Amino acid sequence: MRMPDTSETLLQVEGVSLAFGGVKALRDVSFDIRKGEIRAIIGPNGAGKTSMLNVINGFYHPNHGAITFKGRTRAEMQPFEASRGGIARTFQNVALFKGMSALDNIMAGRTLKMRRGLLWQMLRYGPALAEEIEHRHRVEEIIDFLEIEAIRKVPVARLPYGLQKRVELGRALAMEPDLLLLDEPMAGMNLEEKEDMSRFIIDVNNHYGTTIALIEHDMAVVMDLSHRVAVLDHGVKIADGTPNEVKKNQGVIDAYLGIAH
Amino acid sequence: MLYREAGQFKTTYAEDMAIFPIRQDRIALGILLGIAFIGVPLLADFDIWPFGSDYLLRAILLPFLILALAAIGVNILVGYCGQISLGSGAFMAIGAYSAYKLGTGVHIPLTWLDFAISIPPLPVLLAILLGGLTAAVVGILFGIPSLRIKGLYLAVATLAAQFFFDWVFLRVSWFTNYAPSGSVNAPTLDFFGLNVGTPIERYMLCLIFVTAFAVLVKNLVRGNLGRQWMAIRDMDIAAELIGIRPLYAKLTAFAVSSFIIGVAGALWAFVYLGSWEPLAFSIDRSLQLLFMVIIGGLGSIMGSFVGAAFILILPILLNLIPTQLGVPLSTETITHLEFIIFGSLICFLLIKEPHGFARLISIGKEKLRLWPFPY
Amino acid sequence: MIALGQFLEVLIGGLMSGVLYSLVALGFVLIFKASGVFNFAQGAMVLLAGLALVRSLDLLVAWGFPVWAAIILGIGFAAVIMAITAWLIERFVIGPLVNQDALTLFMSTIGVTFILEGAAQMIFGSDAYPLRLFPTDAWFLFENLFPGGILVNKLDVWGGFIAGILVAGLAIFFERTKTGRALRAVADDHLAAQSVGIPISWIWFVVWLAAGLVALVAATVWGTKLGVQFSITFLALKALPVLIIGGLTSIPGAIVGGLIVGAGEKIAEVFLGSHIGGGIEYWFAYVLALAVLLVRPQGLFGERIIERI
Amino acid sequence: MLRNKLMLAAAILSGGAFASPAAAQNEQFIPILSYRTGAYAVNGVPYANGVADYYNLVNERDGGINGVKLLVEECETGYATDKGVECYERLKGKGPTGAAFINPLSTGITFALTEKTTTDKIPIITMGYGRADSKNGAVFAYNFPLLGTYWSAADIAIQHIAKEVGGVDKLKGKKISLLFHDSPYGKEPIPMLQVLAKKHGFEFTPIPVTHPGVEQKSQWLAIRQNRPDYVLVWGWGVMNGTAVKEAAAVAYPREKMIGVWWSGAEPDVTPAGDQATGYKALMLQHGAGKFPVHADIEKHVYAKGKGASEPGKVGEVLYNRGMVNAMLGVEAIRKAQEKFGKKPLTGEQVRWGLENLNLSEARIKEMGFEGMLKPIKISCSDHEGARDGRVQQWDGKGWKIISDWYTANQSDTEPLVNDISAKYAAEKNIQPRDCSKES
Repeated sequence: MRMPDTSETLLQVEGVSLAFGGVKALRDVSFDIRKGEIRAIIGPNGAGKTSMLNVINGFYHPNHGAITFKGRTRAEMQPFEASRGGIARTFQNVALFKGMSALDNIMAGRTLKMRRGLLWQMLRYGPALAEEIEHRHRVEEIIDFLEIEAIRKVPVARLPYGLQKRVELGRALAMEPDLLLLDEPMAGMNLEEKEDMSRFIIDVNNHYGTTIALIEHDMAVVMDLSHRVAVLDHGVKIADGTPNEVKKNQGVIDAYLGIAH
Repeated sequence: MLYREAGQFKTTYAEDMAIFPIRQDRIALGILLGIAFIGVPLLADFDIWPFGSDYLLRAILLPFLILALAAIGVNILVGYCGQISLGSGAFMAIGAYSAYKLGTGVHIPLTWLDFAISIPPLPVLLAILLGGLTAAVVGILFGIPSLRIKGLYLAVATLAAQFFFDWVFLRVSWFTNYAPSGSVNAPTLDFFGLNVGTPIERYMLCLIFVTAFAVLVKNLVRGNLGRQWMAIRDMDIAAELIGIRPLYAKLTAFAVSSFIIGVAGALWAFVYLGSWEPLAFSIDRSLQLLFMVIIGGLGSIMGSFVGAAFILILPILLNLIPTQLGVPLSTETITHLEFIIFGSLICFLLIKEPHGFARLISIGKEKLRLWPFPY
Repeated sequence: MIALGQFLEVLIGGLMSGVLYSLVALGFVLIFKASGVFNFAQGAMVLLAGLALVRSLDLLVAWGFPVWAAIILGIGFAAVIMAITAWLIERFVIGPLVNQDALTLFMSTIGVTFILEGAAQMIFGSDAYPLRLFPTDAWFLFENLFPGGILVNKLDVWGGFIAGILVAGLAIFFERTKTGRALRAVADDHLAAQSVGIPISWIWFVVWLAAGLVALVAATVWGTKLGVQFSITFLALKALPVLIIGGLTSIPGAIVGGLIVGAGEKIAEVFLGSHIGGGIEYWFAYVLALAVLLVRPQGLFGERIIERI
Repeated sequence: MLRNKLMLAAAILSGGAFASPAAAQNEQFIPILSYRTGAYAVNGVPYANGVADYYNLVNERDGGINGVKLLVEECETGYATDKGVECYERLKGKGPTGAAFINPLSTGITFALTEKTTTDKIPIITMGYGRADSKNGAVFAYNFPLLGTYWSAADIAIQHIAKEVGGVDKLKGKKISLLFHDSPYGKEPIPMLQVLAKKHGFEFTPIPVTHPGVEQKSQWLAIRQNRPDYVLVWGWGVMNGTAVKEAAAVAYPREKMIGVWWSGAEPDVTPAGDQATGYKALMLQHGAGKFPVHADIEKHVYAKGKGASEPGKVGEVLYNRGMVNAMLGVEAIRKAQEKFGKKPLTGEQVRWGLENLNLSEARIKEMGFEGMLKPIKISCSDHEGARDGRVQQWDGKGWKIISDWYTANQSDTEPLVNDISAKYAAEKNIQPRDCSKES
C-alpha cells in the first residue's frame, strides 16, 4: 500500500457543531484530511458521519466551527463552492439521475468543465460539437476504467445496485475532484463487488492521486484501505489515527460494543 | 428483420452521438419529412384526396403542428426539467399578444417625460420571434419561485401566471389596440413579400417552424444543458452537489420553454385562428398541453408529437365514428360518450404504460430489434 | 374613505364564501393526505353527487314522498352513488396505479374527471336543476349602527355551520375510529401500514368514499347557491389556492386557507378592483397563494418538507 | 400496430369529413354548431333543439324547400373557439354545394370565423349576437347579425329605463351599471352604453364577471353599496342565475334588473326560484309561448317521434329563438332559389338570398310566426334588418311581456357602426362595397 507523498493539509474541520432542532448531530468535531491520503470516518449508526460529509460539501451548514479547504477558512461551505473547489461526492443511497443513461450521468459530472453557451449547444455545431466530443473522450476513459462499457446507454434505473454504485463513482470522477467523498461505497454489496470497489478506490488514489474521504461500515475494508481513521460516536470524535491505533482504542471498542459511557 | 442494427459500426463519437444513430430510424424519419415537406404540398396542389380539401390541412394538420410545437416547449419544462406547469396557456397568450402589438406597432406615450416610445409595425416573422422572446422574459420571471417551491405546489403556483395574464389581456385594452370587444385580428401574414394565406402555405410555414425548433431543442436536450435539466429533474440535490447551478438550469428551462410556447402561441393566433380573444389561451389550453406531454411521454421530443396527435385527433375521431357507423345517437349522448371514452383511454394508457407513448414506442423498437427471436 | 360598515360586510361575506371553498378543498385534502394523490376530479365528484341528489329528490317528490323523506332518501341515494364511484375508482384506476409517481396519479384523476363528467351528465341530465335545501336570503345586522346594516347571507352561515360539523366529524373519524387511525398510518408510510395488516385497497376505498361524501355535502350547499349544473365543476379551480395556502395535508389548513382566500379576494375586488378595472379576484387568490408559498413552501399548515440525502 | 391505427384513423377521418352521402344530389346542406355539453349547455341545448326541430319540420311538412331537402349535421363546439373552427372546417364542404350558411352561436367563434367565411363565401348568421359593427354589410358582406345587435339591445334597454323613470330627460344623474360576462360577448355593448351615457347624462359603470360566473359576491356587495338605479345584465349560462340569486341576497330589487335577450330565458331564472320574481329581460322580438307554428311542429315532428327536445320545453324562450333563427335561414334559401333556381345552392348564392330577404307581415303570418316576429327587410347597408324589442318580466312561473315595442335609434348606433367597421376595413384592406349599386 502506497503512503501519501505529503503531509500538506487539504481540508481542516475545526470545532464543528450541527443541530437539527434539539437533536445534536455533531458536537465540536475537529479533524483534518491530508492531500493524497485515504481518510476513513467510521462510527456506529447515527454517529454523524453522513452529516459530517454534508457539512464538508455544503449541503448542511454547521452552527459553530470553521472549515478550511485549500487554505481558505469559512464558517460554512456552499454547495457550489465545494463543487467548484474540487470536492466530489457519492451517496449512501445512490443518488443517480434515474431517468438518464449511465453515459449521461457521467457526462453530467463534466458540467463544470463545459463552457459553450445555450445558443452554441442549440446549433450543436463547430465549437459546441468539438467540446461535446472532447468531454466524451474523457468520460469514455472513466467508463473503461470502471469496466462499465456494456451498460453505457442503459438508463441507470434499470441497473443492478452494484453497477449503480459504480456509475455514481464514475460521475464523481468525471468532476476530476481533488477531494472525493464516498458515503458507504460498499453498502449492500457482496464480497466480489466489494473487492472490485476497493480496487477502484485504491486505483483512483494511486493513479489520479485523488484524496479520498470515505465512510464505511465494513471494518476489514476500512482497515485495509485507509491511511488514517477518525471515529465518531453520537456526534463526538472519540478517536483519530492510523488503523492500528484506532483498533486498539478502548473508547472505540466500547462504542462498537455498545457500552454506555 | 428489417430493423436490425447489426453491422452498423460507429467509428467516431460524433457518429455515436447523432440524433438517430440507427440507420433504419434515419430512413424512417427521412420518409416522414419527405411526406411532410414534399408529399403533402404536392397532393394538395394536385387536389388529391384528402389533401385537396381544406379540412385536413386547416382543421387537423395546422393545429396539430402548432400544438405539437407548444407541447415541445412544455416538455422542456415538465418533461426534461421536471417543473410542472399549469400556466402554459398564459405563455401562449403572451407570445400571441406581444407579437400582435409588435406586428401592429407599439406606441407608449411617456407624458411625464414628454417623450413616447414608438415602434413601427414590425415584419410578421420578427414580431412572432420577438413575441416568443417576450414570453421567455416573463417565463424567467415566473420561474424564479421554482427555486423555492417544488412539485405540486409549484404546479398550482403557475396557475397564478395563467389567471393573471388571462385577466391582463382582458382588461388592459392597450394590448388589444382598444378593440371594443377585446377580440383582435392578426395582421396580414407577409413573409418577406410572400403572402401566406392559403391553407397549404400556412401549413408549410408551421411545418418549417416546428421542424426547425424540434431540431434545435433536440440538440439542446442531448447536450450539456439538457443533461443539467434532467439532473435537476431526477435529483436536484445531487445535481447541485456536482456543480449544476439550479438557478441557471431552471431559469434556462423556463426561458427556452416559454420562448417556444410563446412562438407557438403567436402562430396559433396569427396562422390558425386569425382572430382571437384571451379565452383561446385559457386554463383548458394549459391542461390540454400538459396532457399531450404526459400521454406522449415526458422527456421525449417525438412523444410531444404523438401526444399532440392523440389528444387533438382522438376527440374528433370519437365524434365522427358514430355518424360514420350510422348509430342513431343524439349529439348530446355522443359528446358525453366521447368524454367517457376519452377519460377511460387516458386511464387505460396510464395503467398500461405510465411513461406514455414514447416508452411504448421504444419498447416496441427493442422488440423489433430482436424480432423474430424473442431474445 | 371606506365606510366601516361596508368593510365589515365585505370581510364577513368574504370569510363566509371562503368557508364554502373550503368545503370543496376538504375533499382534496382527504385524498392527498391518505394516498398522496392530487385528485383533480373533486369538482366532477361535486357535480356527480349534486346531480344524483337533485334528480332523485325531484323524482321522489314527484312520486308523492313527503319532502323530508325525499331529502333523506335522496341523500342516501347520492351517498350510495358516491360509494359505487369510490369503489370503481379504487378498483380500476388508483389500485392498478399503486406505486406510480405523483404526476401519473394526478393525470389519471384527470382521466377520471372526464369519465365522471360524461357519465354524470349522461345518466342524470345536463340541465340546470334548482336545489333548495337551505335558505338563501340575508340577515341585516346592526342596522342601528350602520346605514343599511351589515348583510350576512343565511346560506353562508349554513355553509360555515356545516363545514364546522364536517371538520369535527373528520377529526373524530381520524382520532377515534380504527379505520381513521389506519388512514393516518397509511399516510405516514404505505409499507408500514401494509405490514401491520391493513388492506391498502380498503383504506383507499374509504378515503375516496369520504371524499365523495364531502363532495356530497359541498353539493348540497353549492347546489343551493348555483343550482346543480355543469359549472359547479369550476369550483375545483377556486378550491386549489385554498388548498395550497392551507397546505395539502392539513384539514384545519383547508378551513383557514378558505378564510384567507375568501376575505382576501373579496376585499381586494371591492376596494382595489374598482380602481384597476375589476375582475381581479379571478387571479388574486392564486397570487396570494404564490406569495404564501414563497414564504412557506409547504403552505401554512403543511408538513415541513425535509430534504435528505 | 400504430401504423394500423393511423390507417384506421385516416379512413374514418376521410369518411367523416369528405364523403358525401350517396343520394344527396338534391339536398341542401346546413351545419348546426351547437353546445350541448360544458358550462353553457344549459342554454345551448334548448336553442339547438329549436333549430333542429324547425329544419325537421321543413323536411317533414313541406318535403324541404321547394323540393330541395335539408340535410343537417350537428357539431358540438362546447362554446370553445378552436372546436368551433374545427367544426366549421369539417362541415363547410359537405353536401352537394357545401354549407348554405353557418350559425356559430358564440361571439368568440363568430370573430374567429369572420375572415374565413368571407374567403370561403359562406354567410355567417349571428341572430341577436355577434359583432355589432357587422351590421354594415358594405364591409361585412358575409356577416348577418339579424334582428338586433348588442348596440341595438343597449339602446332598447336605455329606452325602456327612460320610460320607467318617466322620460329621457329624467335619465340625467341616474346610475346604471352593466354586469357583464368578461368576454367579447359581454364587452360588446360597452361602447354604445358609453355613448348613451354621454348623451343622456347618466352615470355608467361596467362591472365584469369572470367566466363562468359562479362567484359574484363582491360584485353584488359593491352594487349594494353603490346602489345603482338599474343593473343591466349581460350574462350567459350560470352567470345569469347566479346574478339573480346574488341580487336577492343583497336585496337589490329584481325589478331594477334588465337582462339582455341572452339573459332572459327559463334556465336563467328557474334555479333562483321565487327570488327571480320581478326580474326583467329584453326580448329579441319573440318571447316564450306557443304560436301556430308550434302546432305544426308537434304534429309533423313530435307526433312522429322525431322531436329533439323534451316536449314540455317546446315553446321556451331559447327554443323559440332557435326556431326563428332556423326559419330565417330557410327563408333566405327560399329567396335565393327565386333567383338561382330550385336546386341546392352555394353559400354565395344563399348570401344573396339573405341580403335580399324581405319578410312581410303576411308571410310571417303564413308561416305561423305571427306575434313572434315583426317584418324584416335586409339590405346591403343593413344586415341587421330589424332592431325591435320588447321587455318581459318573470312572474315566478313564466315570462310576461310588459312593454310595447321599442325600435333602437339608428341615429345613436349608426355612427359607432360606421366608425368601427371602417377601422376593420382599413385593418383588413377591405374595399367597402357601394351599396347603391347592389341589387
